[in-house]
Amino acid sequence: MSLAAVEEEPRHPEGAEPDYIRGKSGVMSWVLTLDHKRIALLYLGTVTLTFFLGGVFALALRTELLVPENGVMDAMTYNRMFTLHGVTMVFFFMIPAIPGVFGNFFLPIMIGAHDVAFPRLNLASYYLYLAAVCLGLWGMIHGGTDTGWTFYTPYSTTTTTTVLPILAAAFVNGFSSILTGVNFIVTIHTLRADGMHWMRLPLFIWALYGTSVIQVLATPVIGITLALCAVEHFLGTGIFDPARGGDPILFQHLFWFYSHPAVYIMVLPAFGVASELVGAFTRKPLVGYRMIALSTFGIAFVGFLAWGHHLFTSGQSAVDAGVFGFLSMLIGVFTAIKMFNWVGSMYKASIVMAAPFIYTLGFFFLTVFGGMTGVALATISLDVHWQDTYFVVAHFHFIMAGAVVMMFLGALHYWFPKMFGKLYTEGPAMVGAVLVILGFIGTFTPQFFLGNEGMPRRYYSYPAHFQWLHVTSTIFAYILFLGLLLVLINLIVALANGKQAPNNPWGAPQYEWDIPSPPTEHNFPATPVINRDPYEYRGQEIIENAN
Amino acid sequence: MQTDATIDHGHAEKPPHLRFQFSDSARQFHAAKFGMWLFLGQEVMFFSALLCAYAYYRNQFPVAWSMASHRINTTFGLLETIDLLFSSFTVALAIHFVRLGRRGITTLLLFVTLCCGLIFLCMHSYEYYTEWHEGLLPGRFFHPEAEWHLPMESAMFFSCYFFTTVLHSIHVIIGVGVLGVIMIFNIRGKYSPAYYTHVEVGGLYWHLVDLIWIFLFPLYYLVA
Amino acid sequence: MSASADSHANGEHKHHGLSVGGYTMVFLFLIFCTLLTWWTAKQDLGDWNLPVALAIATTKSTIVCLFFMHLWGDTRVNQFILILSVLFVILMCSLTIADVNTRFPLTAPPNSERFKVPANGQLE
Amino acid sequence: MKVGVMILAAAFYNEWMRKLLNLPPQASSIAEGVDNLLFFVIAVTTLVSIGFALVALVLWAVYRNKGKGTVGQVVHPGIMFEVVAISGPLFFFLLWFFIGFRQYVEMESPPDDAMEVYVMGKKWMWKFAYPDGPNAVGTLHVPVGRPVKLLMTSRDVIHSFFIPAFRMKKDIVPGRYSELWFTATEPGSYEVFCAEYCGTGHSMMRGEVVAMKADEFDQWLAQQRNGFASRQQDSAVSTEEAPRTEANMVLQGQRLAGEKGCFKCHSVDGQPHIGPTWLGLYHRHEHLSTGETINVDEPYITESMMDPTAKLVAGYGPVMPTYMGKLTAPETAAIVEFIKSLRNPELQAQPSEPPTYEPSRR
Repeated sequence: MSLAAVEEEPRHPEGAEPDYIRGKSGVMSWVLTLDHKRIALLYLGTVTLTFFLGGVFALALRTELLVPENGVMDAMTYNRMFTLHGVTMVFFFMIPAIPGVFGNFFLPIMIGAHDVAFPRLNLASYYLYLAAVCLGLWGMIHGGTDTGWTFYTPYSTTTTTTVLPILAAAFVNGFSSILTGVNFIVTIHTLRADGMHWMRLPLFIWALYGTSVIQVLATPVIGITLALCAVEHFLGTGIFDPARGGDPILFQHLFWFYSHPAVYIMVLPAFGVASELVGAFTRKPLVGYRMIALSTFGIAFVGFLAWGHHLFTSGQSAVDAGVFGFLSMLIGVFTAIKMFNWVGSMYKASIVMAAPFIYTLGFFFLTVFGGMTGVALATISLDVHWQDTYFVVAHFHFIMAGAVVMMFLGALHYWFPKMFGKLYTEGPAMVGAVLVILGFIGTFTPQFFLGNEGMPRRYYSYPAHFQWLHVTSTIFAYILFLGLLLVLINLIVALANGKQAPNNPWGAPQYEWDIPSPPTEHNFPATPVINRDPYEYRGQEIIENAN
Repeated sequence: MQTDATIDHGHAEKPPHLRFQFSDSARQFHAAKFGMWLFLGQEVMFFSALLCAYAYYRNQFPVAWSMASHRINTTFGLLETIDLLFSSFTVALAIHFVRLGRRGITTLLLFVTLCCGLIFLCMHSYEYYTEWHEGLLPGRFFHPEAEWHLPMESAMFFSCYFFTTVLHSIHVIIGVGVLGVIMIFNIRGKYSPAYYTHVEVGGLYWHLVDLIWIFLFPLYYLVA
Repeated sequence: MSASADSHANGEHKHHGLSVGGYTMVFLFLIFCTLLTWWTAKQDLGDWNLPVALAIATTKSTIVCLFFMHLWGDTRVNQFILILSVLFVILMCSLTIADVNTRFPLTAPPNSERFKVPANGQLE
Repeated sequence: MKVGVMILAAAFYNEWMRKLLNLPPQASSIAEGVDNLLFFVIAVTTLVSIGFALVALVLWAVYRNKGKGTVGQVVHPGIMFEVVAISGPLFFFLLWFFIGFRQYVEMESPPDDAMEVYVMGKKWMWKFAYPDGPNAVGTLHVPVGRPVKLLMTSRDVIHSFFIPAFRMKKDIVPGRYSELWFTATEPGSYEVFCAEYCGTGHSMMRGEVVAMKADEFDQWLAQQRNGFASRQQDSAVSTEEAPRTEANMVLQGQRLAGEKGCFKCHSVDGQPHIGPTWLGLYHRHEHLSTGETINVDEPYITESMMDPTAKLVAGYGPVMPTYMGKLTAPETAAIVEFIKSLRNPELQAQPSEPPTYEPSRR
């Protein structure tokens, strides 16, 4: 991968392999494709759809909460709506979003491979994911369920709503997630190009690695738990039913054994993208590469041991609460290491301002505040007050939704030229980014105050003294939605009319910018050799973006 | 990316089973095996939720656990264990012989393994059948004989028992299917000492099925 | 496991298998262990029944992993996966049980070991 | 020492911070301590996150890209940078953990002399019962200055009893008991929410805690006790689930069973007599003479009193006379309750039954 070689030879001679989009045509070439890049685009389409769907649910919820009682829907509809919002966003958007789209697209390219290790398995995981989405949609059309995305027993085993398809959807989605994880880990281990040592892996790859480990080891637990829940529903096995000797608390343990690490399944890829963006836009090597990489595994490991902090108010003993509370604190430290290194990387940098970097700045704020309120929530005595209030809602929207959405959009803008070979228009993209960030902060900051005051989550109606904060939150939710629409329109316009992108429009140092935009079907004409570190700046010309 | 033909190794004499993304067979073999190990790690976690439920309730209701365990057939459990161990043994030998390129004996060993799997399934079905007659199926089918004086919590035991063993049996069925396909491939001469990835990986999966049963046997059949 | 994988460059796999006799010995040992666990279960060892049964099961499974599954001499990472997943199983079970066992006694289910049956049974 | 100084300083700003952060009044003994920690945690959180954002913005403004081809300077921060990045957060997080843990231990340790109130959550209401009689729906009266311990259980699904002004919350699990204690410090009326999602009426599952001065409370309680007998007929306050009434019904059932001659044929000690023993009868699986198996539940017990030969338990003759017309409905119910109370401890205990419970003394 020496630069000299790149500039001397024409990289893309006439008659060479065509790019992956134009290489083949026809519907079948897409639905049965084994090309990781095309699978990534399939994911992108589906994920955008589910994001939109979850967003519509969210807006409906916010609209209902404008008034204390009896707004636009009844209580049952509201309860179904927040369940579907949660299920859609968590299982169908946030978990597959970044690994499914950008992981699939860039993981092989970044390590110098022609594809993932098991391309057919990769397609299978996409179809499992699609099947899960379809099952979920089918369940929603048949009334949806009202259990909350946490499916707490015994409510979920006694509800009369159609909970089974939704449980099945989460179960199937779990398999998609596991197979993707297996595929990624094997790819990273076995398909790294010559010269790609472990300490040359881009940080995005490290993040995906950590994510995949969690996916493989935690997801089966939720699979079996939800299966038990479903079996209980129609056989009455009673494992979680106190009337038959079971214990609902066991469900919570098993559920959070997955769902707490699942938070890191969602945010670790976002952290990985943040590292890439900081690396590209500061135009200097990242500070603390090793620390960022290692802290990923700190988060992944300790993340497994902190699930009990979701059960502080369930009657947990002080002993167990102490253990879980203590372990929860350590995760915050690992996240803090990353944060210090990212912001530290901006020192004496030469920062290029573009939409992706605006998202990164938003991500910094949301992650620090969201993460530290997480530590606050893990402080046991404070959790007693905040548990199950809007404070929790606001916290996890900041850290989970905030980090993922910021970095999903950041990554989409950043890699857009590479993925589609088109340049987007920077002006509207920046306006969109600012709107999204402000909308996001504005939507959820009032919810912290609501939680302080004691407003419980999942409330359809509420005492009137909470109203002004709800109204504020709703107004900003609409601004957020407008921002997202602007982003969407801008990218669609770019897709249709964007200028042809050069290979490296950002002048970024990472490996993936060396190959043509869009890449050819097999990424590289031959297996490449890597001879430099991932963020080693080589003095590329910045080719100015359009406008 | 640098395009350097000298490091473009292995493409000249590329064997037919080698996929384009791999540079050599060894690495491809390794990837398949590694992937299977990851999948097995996943399987261990899959069963762990049930194990956790088991431990959770056994810890709370030791008496019910012991009484309920006496109602399932230990002799059958023992025979099933030996059956599965033997099938593991034959699979291990099958891999041994496929490495030596002895197709006939490999097929035979795979066939014996398949039979063991089927015998296991038959024995287990018979167990379920008797338990069904005794009213020991969990949930709403749980109607044990009154004179057994089974505590109500023993329902938890049978819930755990059925869920775990049914899940295990599903794995056996999948394993039988996988080994069956591999056996047919082997008869058709797909494998050679140079390429036997499927046999190795399928064998790993089958061993895991055995591995899980090694724990289920004392945990469910031999509660003192 | 290195990226260059140069140790495997010639397409040669390292075989870690035993001989037929070795496999047979392993199999016979496993059968012996099975009968042993069956026999010990019939003895009254008090609280030791479960640990003994688990110890034998662990021995058996370790042997299956090492020899039948060729983990002996396999790559570190394959060994690591198994150890990691078993570690998480242990952590999951122990922390969960630690929770129920340290709770306020009345949070235990009424028939369980920990639920204290009151002396007078009245709500005074 | 440092903690002490910190708490002192925070106390000075207590009211101001509470208003700023939109917290409800501090009406319990632990609320102020919790709030002080909360202010500390939130203040640090806010300062740090805004600090990070500002530093990032300033760095961006200072180190903007100055034109094509310019690159940043390679900076290798010393080991001190990483040490600070690790130990700084760790210090604060552990400090919070230890303070929070100590407060939690306090929250989990009710004093021995706490007054006990039984709380039952069900879809979608709160029921409160005092040990010696009175009970109420939706409103919990407590004395100011005396510790109160709530013993709580649920009838159906998980609920969570949440009093924001007391900074207190505890999940209520069906089939289990949970306890929560507090000492109210300010007279007044405070909101109670159900904080664990429990269905359509979740958001309406609210209640109120009325904290009264101790002497007023004693007066109120005495009044309630006097009025208790008459209030039992009051249909507005359903007493069916109240523990005390239950106990009464059991006693009533025992008396009736003696009067009506049930014990001539049915034992309560497990010995089979002319009829099946009542010990552990409820929810036993009985084999009928027809060969079927039946789960002995309320309908079956009632039916067996009214039409004894309809479903005979195998091994017993059709000798029992019908009690149709000889028992009133409440009497039948009382006897059923008595039979239900004769549960073998080995056998099932319905989770939602009122507590057979002894206050735990620690």
